[in-house]
Amino acid sequence: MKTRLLCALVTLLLSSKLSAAPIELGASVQLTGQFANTGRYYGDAYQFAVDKINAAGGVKVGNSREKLSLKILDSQSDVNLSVRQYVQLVSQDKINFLLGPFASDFALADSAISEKYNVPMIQGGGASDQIFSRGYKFIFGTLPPATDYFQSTIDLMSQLKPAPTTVALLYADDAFDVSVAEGTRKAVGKTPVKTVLDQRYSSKASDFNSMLSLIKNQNVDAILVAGHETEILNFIRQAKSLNVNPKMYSFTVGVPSADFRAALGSDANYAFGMTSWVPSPALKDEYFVNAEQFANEYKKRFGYEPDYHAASAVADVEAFVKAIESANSLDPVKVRDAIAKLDFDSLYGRIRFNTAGQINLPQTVVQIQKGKLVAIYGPKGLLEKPLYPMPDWGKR
Amino acid sequence: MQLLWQILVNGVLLGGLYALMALGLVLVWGVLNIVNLAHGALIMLGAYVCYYFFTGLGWDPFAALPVAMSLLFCLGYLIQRWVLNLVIRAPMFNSLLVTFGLEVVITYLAQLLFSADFRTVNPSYAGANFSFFGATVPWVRVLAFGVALALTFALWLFLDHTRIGRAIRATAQNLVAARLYGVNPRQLYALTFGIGAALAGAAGALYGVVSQINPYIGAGLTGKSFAIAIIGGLEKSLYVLVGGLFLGVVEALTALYIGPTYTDVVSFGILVLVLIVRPTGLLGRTA
Amino acid sequence: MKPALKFIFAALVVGGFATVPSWGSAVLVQFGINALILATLAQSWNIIGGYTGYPSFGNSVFYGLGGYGVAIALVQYQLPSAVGLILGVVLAVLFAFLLGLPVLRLRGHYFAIATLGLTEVMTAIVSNLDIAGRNVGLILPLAKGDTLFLELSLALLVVTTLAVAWISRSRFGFGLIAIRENEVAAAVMGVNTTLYKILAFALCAVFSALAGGIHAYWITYLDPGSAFDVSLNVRMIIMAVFGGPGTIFGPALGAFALAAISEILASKITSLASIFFGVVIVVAIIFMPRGVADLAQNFRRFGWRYFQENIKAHRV
Amino acid sequence: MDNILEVRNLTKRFHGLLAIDRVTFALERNQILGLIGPNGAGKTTLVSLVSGTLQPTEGSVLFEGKPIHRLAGFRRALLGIARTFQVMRPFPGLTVLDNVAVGALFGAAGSTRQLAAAREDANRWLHFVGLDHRVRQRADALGGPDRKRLELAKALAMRPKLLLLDEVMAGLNPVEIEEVITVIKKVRDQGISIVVIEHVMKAIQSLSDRLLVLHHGEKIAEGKPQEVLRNDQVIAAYLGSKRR
Repeated sequence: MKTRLLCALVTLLLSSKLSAAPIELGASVQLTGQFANTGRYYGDAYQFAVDKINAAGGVKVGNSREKLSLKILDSQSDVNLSVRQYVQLVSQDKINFLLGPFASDFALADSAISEKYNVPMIQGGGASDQIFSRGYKFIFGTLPPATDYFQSTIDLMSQLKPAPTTVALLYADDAFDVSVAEGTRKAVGKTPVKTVLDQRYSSKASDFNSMLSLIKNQNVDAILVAGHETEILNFIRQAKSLNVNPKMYSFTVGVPSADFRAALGSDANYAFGMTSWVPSPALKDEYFVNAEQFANEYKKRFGYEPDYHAASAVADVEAFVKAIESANSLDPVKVRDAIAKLDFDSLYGRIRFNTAGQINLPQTVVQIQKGKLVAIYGPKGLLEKPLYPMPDWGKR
Repeated sequence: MQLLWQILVNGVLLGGLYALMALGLVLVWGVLNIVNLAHGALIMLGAYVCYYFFTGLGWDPFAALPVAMSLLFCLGYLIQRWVLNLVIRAPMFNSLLVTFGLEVVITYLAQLLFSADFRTVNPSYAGANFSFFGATVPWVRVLAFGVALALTFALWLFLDHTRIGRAIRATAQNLVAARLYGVNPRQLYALTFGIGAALAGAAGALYGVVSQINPYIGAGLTGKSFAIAIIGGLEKSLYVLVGGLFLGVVEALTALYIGPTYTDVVSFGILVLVLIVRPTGLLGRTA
Repeated sequence: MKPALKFIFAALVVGGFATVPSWGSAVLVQFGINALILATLAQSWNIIGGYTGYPSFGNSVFYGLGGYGVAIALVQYQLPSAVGLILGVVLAVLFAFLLGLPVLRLRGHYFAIATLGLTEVMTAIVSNLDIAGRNVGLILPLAKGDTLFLELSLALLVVTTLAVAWISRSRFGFGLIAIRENEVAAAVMGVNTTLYKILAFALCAVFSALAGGIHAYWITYLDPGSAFDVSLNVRMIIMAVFGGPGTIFGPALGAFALAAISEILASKITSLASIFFGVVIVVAIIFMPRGVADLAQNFRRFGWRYFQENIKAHRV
Repeated sequence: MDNILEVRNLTKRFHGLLAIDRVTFALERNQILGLIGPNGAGKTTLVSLVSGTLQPTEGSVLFEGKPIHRLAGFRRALLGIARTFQVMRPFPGLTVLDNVAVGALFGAAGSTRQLAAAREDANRWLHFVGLDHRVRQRADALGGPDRKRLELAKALAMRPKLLLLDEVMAGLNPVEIEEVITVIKKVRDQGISIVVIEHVMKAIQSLSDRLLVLHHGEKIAEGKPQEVLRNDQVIAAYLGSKRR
């Protein structure tokens, strides 16, 4: 017993002396556990970006070009373990550049570590406003603010004919979705549309029959749902089985991701969603040429399509490269200052952090039409004709 | 009124599935005195079996249900025979901890094998529904409800009217009673756990038809099954049905009238209350 | 080992831990804090589960209330953290008294499930409480300086272990053990079983709440899911059972061993860590159901046959 | 007359089943009362009602003149009532010594005791019942006769004024029975009043000052042993059931 304990301690001590790579990035990501489905985008995209950048020669610091290396730990979807792993990355592995986890609540907890150790963290997985409202200096985020997620959808609604007059807002009770709901509530308030249902639900929910029956009973025109992919899958299937037929519904997550469409098949059609990123050739990138090419290569390598999570993750890695090159130093505080001043175009979009540390990208409204993801409405207005109102379930 | 009627119908249909989810747990708990924390994980496996037969071979999910049951029966038999039988006479929380370990292993193996992708079993008729006195009733839910009812009834028949069934019931009173029926207890326990697992498999197959599945749904389903088991009581398989229906209706009403964030407060609150007031379940005899 | 030797060894371990910040890496300090808190939790579970024989799944409620005491005091009222710790303890003890009274009348699996249900109810209630930040949780002010947390959690473990040591050789403890061994007989012999059980429950509430408070302040983030984590409660039980329930040092040893194993698994083989952990649990319970403490006592006598004997004793 | 125990109209129902039906009796201080009756007559139930393991449906129990039938079991133990169990209930995981020490720590003797003093006390009682050679063993390692002795030692260590013995001689051989009878007599000589449930007629005859016969929950006879055993109703009750 004692010897086993000693062995463990010795291992812990020794392993702190082993690492020595030129520029090491580190992340604790949910590779297993209940967030693994989205967590894998981060694990895969970080690795992809690092490989690509190394293939292009690496990072220029001073007169030499240094290779990147990446250490990814699996947090098993446990927040507390995630926090401890970031401490391990910083203090044991001496990693000075941290990439973030998925999801706002993880980013909230983990950003305390980057702040504590004065090491910059760029994360593309947490959009909740709370992450950036604490005055922390070392946390940067490449997802647009949660409060803005439904803004473009609400803009689109006013242009639809006949425009929806009533809306139901449903949101899960986690940090991200509560932020989304706050912003949406405000945005809807500025329009003539009436909110007839504003309902928070538990993140563990799997049964939406009661809420759907209520919605059906009130004959709501538009349903806006801020939740997780699991809940949204159930929501749509149960809407079908209860024959709930609003004129439109839109979801914060799921719609842009391929396995969502695969899971629902033709039932996914007509669902609106949003993405801060579409794999368009117009988004140029130093390492991946453009977003479309990135998407193709990504799919080839990992066997599934990337969505904005993956693109955001790539941008995080690139942001570190650009910041290190412009700081011309590996000192974490200097790099942190360089990150704050960054302004470059990536396959994900323009990366420029505001004073709070977050970037702002417009959300493009997307819709699934005949199994394909179609961009409908962007900052420049209508891109494609939306299928509206949705046909009744019985008439598809 | 219309809305209330619809909610009640929803609740009853959900309750049928709930009952089937808890049925296997109740059997194993009542007979072997094992609180199986891996029960939800077995339900999850049943859902995946159904999913792969549906997407891979194009089987109808209801046709895949017996396959899920047989496979889960075999798994359950092996688990009891080679793992749980080794701790069955140890203090009660030892077997509890072993099932917890099994839950962890099954869940994470499932992620390795099936990936964390969200899956659904979505047959063409999944959305078909009919109107019943003004309430919209989905056909799949009715079918699932019917299967749940049939299996509950079948289990009751089996336990009451076959020799093996009676041996199993006798074992619930006294672990060695199996010998009186000329059955090797090792095999009888394994058989019992196997049946419990098969019922979990059936519940899983139906669950996939009405809900999304992923490797992590197990823990939540175990909790739900506990609530149903306790509310109905461990005495008779038919009581489980009452527990399931009760919980289904109460949850549906809570979501509507109190708020969907309160369903867990209510369902687990009822669980605790029932335990305190009537530990033998709502319908069970008083101690 | 002789009792005196055990205490000397324990004193050495305590001394070792206390000086970790001066010679160990930050990771070791962090591992130390984590392991010490887990050991405290396993040790306080030992009071109700190991000594009294009530397999509680409600200890994570105490832990969570302790955390929320600190978080609410710090975030909502800007009170000092010490006040928060006290608030957490008061909440947890209240809970132990109010709900212990009805729930401790149940036995065995029923008690386990009832406390499990209470944990779920508390999670759901706190997810709806504004003052606790609902399901979003509370973000605590950043606390620098892990040394303080290490010393605090070490002190807490020492106090908890001393309490357990006192229990094992006091009239109170004999009452608890009698309840565990046969509650009806204990009552007939003059043990006020209701009072004793509630006191034991309240005692583990005190220590678990303090552990929860320290942990929340250290990790600086608290939400209902991680505060009232049922799997943490399962881990307390596993650690106590692994080490030897109803012994003075067993649960703490079990906690250190399992914390080290899972930490190493999590950082070395990452994605397979959980599977291995599950296998370790199953194998450990089957082969050494009475824990490491019992193994240490009897292995010399039985040798490898020890494992065989255990299986023989418990299989059909 | 100095009665240590008075039972008046005591009744106990289980789900409508009448287990004890309006039983009344009294026990004088420093006497031994034998409680006999065929199987299922309600003897153990009666003892449980007095010791507080069960609560009566109706009627009263007075101990030293004070009503105790609403008190919890442990409070009656503190007042000075101790019992043994027919189905023995040792603390299986504890040593024989500590089993008895629990009695010395609690019971009427306890409340101020230290563990060391209690163990010393326990040693003496184990010697008294003739178990001193097994003090270090776990209780579940004991055989039947030794378990009976342990039950007795546990009860005695509580320093009771009233001792309720539920079949402490069942399963013992004649030599062992003689030993136990001697012990019980010694206990009575220390000023302890005793109620004995026993099937071994010889033993109960030689022990008891008075006998009380229960049948189907009712008292059918009470009095001096020789008189009671000649009572027709008693003989009928015993012959009616298959036991001698």
